[in-house]
Amino acid sequence: MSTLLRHLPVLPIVLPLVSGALLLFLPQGRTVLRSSVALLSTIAQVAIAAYLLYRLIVPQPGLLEHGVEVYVLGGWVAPYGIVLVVDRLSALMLALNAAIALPVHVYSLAHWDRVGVHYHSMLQFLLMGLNGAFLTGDLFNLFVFFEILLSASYGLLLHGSNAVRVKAGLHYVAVNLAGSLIFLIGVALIYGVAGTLNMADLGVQWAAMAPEHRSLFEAGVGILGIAFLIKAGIWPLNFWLPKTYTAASPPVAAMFAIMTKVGVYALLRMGSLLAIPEAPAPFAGPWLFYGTVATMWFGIVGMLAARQLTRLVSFSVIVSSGTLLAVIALGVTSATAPVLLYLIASVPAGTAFFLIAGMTERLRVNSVTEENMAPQPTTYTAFMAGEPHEVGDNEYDEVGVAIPAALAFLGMAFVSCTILTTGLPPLVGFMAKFSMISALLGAAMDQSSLDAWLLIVSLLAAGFAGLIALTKRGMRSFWSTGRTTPRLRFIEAVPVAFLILLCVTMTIAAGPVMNYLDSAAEWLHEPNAYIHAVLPTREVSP
Amino acid sequence: MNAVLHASVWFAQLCFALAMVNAAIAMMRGPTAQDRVLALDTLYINGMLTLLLFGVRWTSFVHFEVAMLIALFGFVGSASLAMFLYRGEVIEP
Amino acid sequence: MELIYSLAVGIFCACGVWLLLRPRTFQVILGLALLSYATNLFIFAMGRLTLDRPPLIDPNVVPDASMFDDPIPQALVLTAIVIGFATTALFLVMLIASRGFTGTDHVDGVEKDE
Amino acid sequence: MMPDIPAWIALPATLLLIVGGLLTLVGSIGLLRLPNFFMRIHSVSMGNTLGVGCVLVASMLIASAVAQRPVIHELLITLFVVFTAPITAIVLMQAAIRRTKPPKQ
Amino acid sequence: MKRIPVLLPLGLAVLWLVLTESLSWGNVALGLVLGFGMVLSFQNLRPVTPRFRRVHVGFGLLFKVLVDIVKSNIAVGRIVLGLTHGREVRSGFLDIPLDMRDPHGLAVLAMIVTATPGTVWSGLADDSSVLRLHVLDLQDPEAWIRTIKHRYEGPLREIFE
Amino acid sequence: MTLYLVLLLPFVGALGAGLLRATARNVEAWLAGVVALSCAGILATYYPDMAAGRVVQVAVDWLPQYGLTFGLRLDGYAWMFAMLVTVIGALVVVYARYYMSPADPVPRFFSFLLAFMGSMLGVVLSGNLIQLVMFWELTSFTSFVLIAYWYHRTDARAGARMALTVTAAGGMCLLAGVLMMGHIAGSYDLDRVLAAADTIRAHALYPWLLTLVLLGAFTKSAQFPFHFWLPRAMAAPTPVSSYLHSATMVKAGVFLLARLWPILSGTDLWFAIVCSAGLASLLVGAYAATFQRDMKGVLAYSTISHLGLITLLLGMNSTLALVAAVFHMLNHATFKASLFMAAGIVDHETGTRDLKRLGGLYHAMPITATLAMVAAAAMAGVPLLNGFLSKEMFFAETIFAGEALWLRILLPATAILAGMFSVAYSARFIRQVFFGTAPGELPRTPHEPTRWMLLPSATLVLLCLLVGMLPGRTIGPVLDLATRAILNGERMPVYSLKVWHGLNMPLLMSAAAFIGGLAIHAWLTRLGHPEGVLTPLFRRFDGKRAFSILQVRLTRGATRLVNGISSTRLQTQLALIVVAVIAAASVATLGQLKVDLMTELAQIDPAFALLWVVGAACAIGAALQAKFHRLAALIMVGCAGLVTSLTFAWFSAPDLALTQVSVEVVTTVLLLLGLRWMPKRLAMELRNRDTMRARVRRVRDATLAIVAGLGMAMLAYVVLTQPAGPGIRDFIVKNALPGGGGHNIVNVILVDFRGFDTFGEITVLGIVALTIYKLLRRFRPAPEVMTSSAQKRDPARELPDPRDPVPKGVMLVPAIIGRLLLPMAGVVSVFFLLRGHNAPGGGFVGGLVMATGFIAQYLVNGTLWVESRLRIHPQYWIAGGLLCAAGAGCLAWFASLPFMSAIVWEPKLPLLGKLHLSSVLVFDLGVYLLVVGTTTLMLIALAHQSLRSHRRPAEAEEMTSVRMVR
Ligand code: NA
Ligand code: NA
Repeated sequence: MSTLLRHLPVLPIVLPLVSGALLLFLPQGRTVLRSSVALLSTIAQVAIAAYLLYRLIVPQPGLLEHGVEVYVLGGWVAPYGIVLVVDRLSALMLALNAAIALPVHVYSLAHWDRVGVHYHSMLQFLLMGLNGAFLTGDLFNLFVFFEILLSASYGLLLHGSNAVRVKAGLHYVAVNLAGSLIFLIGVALIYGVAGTLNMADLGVQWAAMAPEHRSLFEAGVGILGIAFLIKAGIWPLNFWLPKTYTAASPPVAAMFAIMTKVGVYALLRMGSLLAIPEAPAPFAGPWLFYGTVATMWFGIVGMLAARQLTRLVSFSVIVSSGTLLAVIALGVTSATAPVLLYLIASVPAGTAFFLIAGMTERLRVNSVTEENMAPQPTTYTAFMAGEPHEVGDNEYDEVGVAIPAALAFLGMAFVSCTILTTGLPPLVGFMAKFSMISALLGAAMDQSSLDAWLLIVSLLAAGFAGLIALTKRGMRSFWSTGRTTPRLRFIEAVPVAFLILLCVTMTIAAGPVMNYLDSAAEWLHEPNAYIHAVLPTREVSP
Repeated sequence: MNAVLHASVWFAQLCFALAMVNAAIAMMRGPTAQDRVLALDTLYINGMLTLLLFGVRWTSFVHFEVAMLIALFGFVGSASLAMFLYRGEVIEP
Repeated sequence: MELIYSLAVGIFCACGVWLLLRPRTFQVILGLALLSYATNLFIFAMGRLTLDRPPLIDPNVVPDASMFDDPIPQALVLTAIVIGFATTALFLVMLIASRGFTGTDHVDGVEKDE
Repeated sequence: MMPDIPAWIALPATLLLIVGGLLTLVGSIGLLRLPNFFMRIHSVSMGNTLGVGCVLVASMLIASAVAQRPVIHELLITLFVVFTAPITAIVLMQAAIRRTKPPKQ
Repeated sequence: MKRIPVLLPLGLAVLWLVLTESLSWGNVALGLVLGFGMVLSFQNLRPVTPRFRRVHVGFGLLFKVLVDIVKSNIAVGRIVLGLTHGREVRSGFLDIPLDMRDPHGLAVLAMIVTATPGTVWSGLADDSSVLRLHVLDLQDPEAWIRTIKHRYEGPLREIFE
Repeated sequence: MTLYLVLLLPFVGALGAGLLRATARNVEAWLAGVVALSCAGILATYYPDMAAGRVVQVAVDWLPQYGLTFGLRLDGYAWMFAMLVTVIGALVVVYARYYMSPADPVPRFFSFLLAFMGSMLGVVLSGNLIQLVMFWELTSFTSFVLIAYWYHRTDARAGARMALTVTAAGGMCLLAGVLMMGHIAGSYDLDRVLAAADTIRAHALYPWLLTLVLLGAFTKSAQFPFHFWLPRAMAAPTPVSSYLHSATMVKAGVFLLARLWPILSGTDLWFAIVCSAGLASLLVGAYAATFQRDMKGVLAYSTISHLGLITLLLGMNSTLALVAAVFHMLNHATFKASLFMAAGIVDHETGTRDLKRLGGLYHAMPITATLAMVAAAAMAGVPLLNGFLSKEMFFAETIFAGEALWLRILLPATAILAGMFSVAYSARFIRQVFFGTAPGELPRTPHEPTRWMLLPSATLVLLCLLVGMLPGRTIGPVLDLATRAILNGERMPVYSLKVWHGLNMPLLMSAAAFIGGLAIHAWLTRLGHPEGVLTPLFRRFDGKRAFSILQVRLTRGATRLVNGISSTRLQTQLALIVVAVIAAASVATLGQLKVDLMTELAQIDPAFALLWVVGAACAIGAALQAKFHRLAALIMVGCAGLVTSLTFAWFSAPDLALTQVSVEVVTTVLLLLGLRWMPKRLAMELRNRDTMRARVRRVRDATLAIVAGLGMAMLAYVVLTQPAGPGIRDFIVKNALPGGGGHNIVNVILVDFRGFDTFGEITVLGIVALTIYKLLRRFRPAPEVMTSSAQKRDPARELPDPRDPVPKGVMLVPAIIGRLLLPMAGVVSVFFLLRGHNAPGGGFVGGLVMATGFIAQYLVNGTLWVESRLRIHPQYWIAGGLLCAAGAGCLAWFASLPFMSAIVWEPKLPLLGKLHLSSVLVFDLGVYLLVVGTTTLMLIALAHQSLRSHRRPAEAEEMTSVRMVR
């Protein structure tokens, strides 16, 4: 049993892949079977992530005994082979991913998984990519997982393709292809200088690097950083984001809420490992901080300008990315744990919001029909295993049975998400914002750092702008006179409720959650432990 | 004797390179699309010959596979271009 | 050789960037193709340039890193080529679809001036 | 580095390489010199046939000498080239005929 | 019940052996398995299979073609380099009546024509009765027709029909 | 622990109320009333503790790392306020039961009301400042939904939104201020902060934090200039107004000012800001109230004025003023709540609240009138009523507040002036509603409401009277313990709560105010009370208008700004990315790189240089031709790929060359398949080329391109001319054969050392293929493409018939040869697959060769012909490939090795000898299968688009039947 447990770190990657591939074998007609297989896989991922978290919180001999587990793929130890590393941060991200994947998955079972083919496979592949990106300890492997999650996201974005999605998709794909090339150039340059791809080893190499190599290495890191920042949605490289997220179908947009955070995660991880003896120039300079603050303000202004709920939420995703990056870029050590809390609070909120947006769309009478067109008769029968049937010519046709108090539910959910997103009391969003500001105030007041003040003001402004924009939007959605009676399905309501309850739970258990995050932050600020776990024989002397 | 052989390899390689330059000029110049396709075909053949020369130059067998692949499927590119020119689409219904 | 090689990378990159910034989808896809050649060549360059040292082991000789070209960039380039191929295909289909939906091949889906 | 190769192999190989190179070069010059497509397509096939043939034989000779055994897999290249060349040639010719007014006989 | 093809699988086995450069039993067996496997799996895509009658004629034909290739290479080379002693090069199309109908025979003829510089296959009538060639140096149309019909078509018909 | 119940009950009640049926009005009311009274009852049990000056505290850790505890702190002041909240809450519940119409969905009302009560209790009882802010924001939110209760009304929505915006903004400021305070004090715990009062006042940031806290308090208490939201909030149902906008929520601001009084007050800044805000509100409110038409409008502005009075008192830095402030908080709550109820009754019974339309109601509803008159008199400060007492104290304080002469004159003068207006509007309120005659017909015939509706109002009026006449017996102890709690027992001032203090200055001021007020009223009555919300004097300061203009401007400005700082153009986005990359690389390298060009010149191979002449020409040619000569550009890019591939071969990378060539071929076919769907270039675009903007953009792009190219070339050159460090390659080279079991190191890396990368890479391929398929299923080509392609087609040629064994004419020979290629390709592909581990090749190249073989079939035979004879099922190949690769990885688990570890099995077979079977080969087989599947899926799905667009329904049917026969 304990030996089997040792393979747990690789399961979040293998499991979705296998189930995604298996789904390709199942005939398209067997909707129930396909959904069950996919759902089982998602549930299993939740269980695995939860178990890993449990082992981190309650250490036991064996797996994750010392708070970190290194899985040596193919038996080739780092830095020669690829390793997966489960530590507090990656386990947290895994859990976050699973926690939003499950509700999104359930939500899409109502209708969305049938507006195009291969939805479940794509979702599983996306999860595989995300899990892999969080787990891997190798820079090039990170690129590969970025590609997996991106290509799955292309597929999901174009799910139920219509003109809007294709137009947005074109930009999204183009920008991300450029981003991938940049990623490659950065990784290549780093390898060319350091001769290694393992992230921990890069930390070691960087610490001991000869001065004449440093600038090249820094250039590589800088280029790589741009690739991460594109993904994280930093201004002015994020114009694709609102468009894309608005165009995507609701469950897909909901899943996308975590995608920007992968870029943030990568920056956090690399920043942590390269922090000794001092961060490379592109990570250390003030430009990153000002860029991220600009991102926050861009998001703020965008929220105020948005006329559509999904667009508004997209901008709030930008704000949250900007916030995360800004706090990280400011380099206030004590703010790391709060910013992680903000991360785990903002993602479920964003997800729930996109799901709600999908349901409130229905309050307006079917407005999307013009985009829909019956697919032409396909000719794939000759080489496909039977033409998969689609139900989704009209995306909003199967609205389903109304549950009682649908509007009340939607309204409460909307309010909860607003509270979460804007960081209003009393939910966890407030705790995050409060603890961030509290930590920043230390820097602001004791070191009289103007940057910290700027960030505090931006944080408060973001909350306020979000409130103004969201109340306007919410009033228009829920309090307008011309809407139809809302009908929603139980299966769509439960995921939203789940996400909100998750946030409520985090609110109530803020203390224990923060304990975990504190230890994660401490771990991040002490990269030697990570390096030592991955490369048992090496250590970086500051 | 090796020196002579070496020189001839060098000479042949230069010939092929020049032939490639010619083909490239033809490709730039056109004037018709079929001329460009022809130039591409020529480039492929010359590329294959260059690879064969690597085999002679470094007496290694590793470039043979590449040359063989060009011989076997190099035509697919130019043939599909030709098909496109001929009937407006590459693959007919 | 290094100089020519670097210039080659630079020229591919420049042409790729130029095309990438053009307004027509087909230009962009060709730009991406050129850029991915440039990137692949660049990755390959990170292993430095060697002649006649393919990373194939002769079983009769004890291998040593100096006997071979650095195989790791080669492996990375292979992965990059494959992924580049996939994404080119995807982008192509995207631009066809965009053309079908919008009626134009402008990258923004609307006819604009250049 | 090239191991020693006996002269009776090196000499014909040298000749073949030079001839092959020249033939190919001449063929490509035809691409530039000949007035229209229908004529240019002929010159290209010089490199396609005898040029390839010469280099292949040279390569076979040297490879056999180095490996101390007959190396014949270059024949496959000949086979494939001869096999596939007509496809491109035929279709390209048809395209040219359809796209241009052919010159008078 | 279709005829199980033998020649092509064997040919493929030979191809395999040449490729792998090994004559071990295992490799031979593998080659045969592959040859038959490939041919049988894609049999539907080859509704027409060649029937070889007098294979030995082929060797003579091969020799003749090799000689013609060398000759025509020289001829075309001269034209390209302008070494035609001032003679104007007249190129043009030429229709040649054919008696051979076997598609494989026609395919081999196409290979020969293509491999010989100076001639390009430029069309075939729908009933395969007329072959149109483009000839680089069309001095004597009758001579070309004779060459094609007797030097190439005749032996090919002997082999394939 | 019962203290928690006080907070918990309202929220539980809110939840319960929300779940009841819409018609359960009585149950709702009972529930809410019981909750309110229970809370009051529980609080009452704490009176002994309060009287003894004890502070009851309970707390649990919530976010202890950041000093956030969830705790309740009940002292005298909190007790007084909590009682106020619960008792008036209970009265409002009774009132609301009869006020709300049967058509109103009451569950929502009572649920929100209880939630508000809970939030308000939270504010009052918080022992932790952060927790206080949390409940503070909750009151904003609950009040927002209560104001917008009738959300179908525009004014309700707008009013609610304005209230929320202003108070929530204030809340943000308060949070910031409290955080700063907490940071200075080292804790958010109220007691600890109180203890650190001197430090806070001495801190350099005191002005900032004071301003922030005051912003919070002023917005909440509707103090000038943030007062404008309160009149707009009158769109709420009257019970809400009487509860929130008189007794409780608006009091939160002054509550907080008093709560923090020991910490923040005592400085000149405090005096300056708080007094001016209070003074301004006092005057503006009183003045504006005089000119309102709406009964509730009068009350709202009067509330602003009275809150200003309280603020002014708090600002005076005197403990005696503090007592007066606390006293007036109570008094105002009672008479104002009662007046709102009266206004609601009038509205309920007559159908209007318009002072111009009302009149003479005294006869129809004498009890209501009497109650309203008493309450209004209290508001005006008539002796023997509670309002008189606190106003006297106020007048007294104004005289002694300042030391400067101008203050000593200004303050009393203003106080009298405000008092006059207060008398004026009170008089007008009563006179115009209950006396005289109504100018016209009222919407409803007025009569006295049910007794239950009068009861709450009557109770409050009774309290006014009791306090007014027996202050020492009734309110005295409460006031004492509240003030004592605020001041923490120290510095308690000496004061007396007597009705008669003798003929003194304050009494004279009162008299002056009274007489002046009546004079103003008389004068205005003669003028007929000017119309308009505010007199012309105040038009310029109309906060409401400013707010709505601001709102519109904000949205418009934000839209403009966001359009200005972002772009919908892909070109701009990509250009920015390029700029960012150049910048990031420059930041690190500018002036740091040493480029030595001279060392390398000797070793240039002319053939290689020529090769790259070709490569560069093709790249540049493609760049120039891609717009107008797409096919030419495509061919040139293909050539550039070939040159790349040859370069790989040149520098010892046969595997790369192999892969690049095979990918190149497939990509060319792919792009060609797409080219067919592109539109014709138009002459119009040629004209566009030469516009100035286009030219500028081209110059910009060319500059970017050249800089990017140069940068990349330089980076490459610098790395190439530096020696490589040891890195990890030595280990890999040494272990490839012994550990990885292969001679081809690159392949060993691909399937073993870094097999996980390959594993991911094939997944990418599979996903992309499926995406392409997904997308193309819904594809609809532009109509003109279909026609133009039909014209391109040779009109003489017919579509090939799938039944013909061989095509006729031109395609005969290509078809025959092409068909032979497939088995050959199969053999070659297996060759590449099997030998890949030891020589150039591998699953990827093998798969591409096989796929190319399939594509060649389509190329020479046409789609229908091929598919009537062969079904490829690419999807299964993809799935199979993925499972095969994953399975190969999982095999290691059976040997207790990590995923992807190579497992070798070497069985000895008769005849064949020893076999070398390895999981690595299985893995490579997976790659092979997947590549075959993806490549064919992509290309064939694309090819099918032609078929779909050409096919007519009849043909389709025929073709289907053909397929069935096969
Ligand atoms: Na290299
Ligand atoms: Na020929």
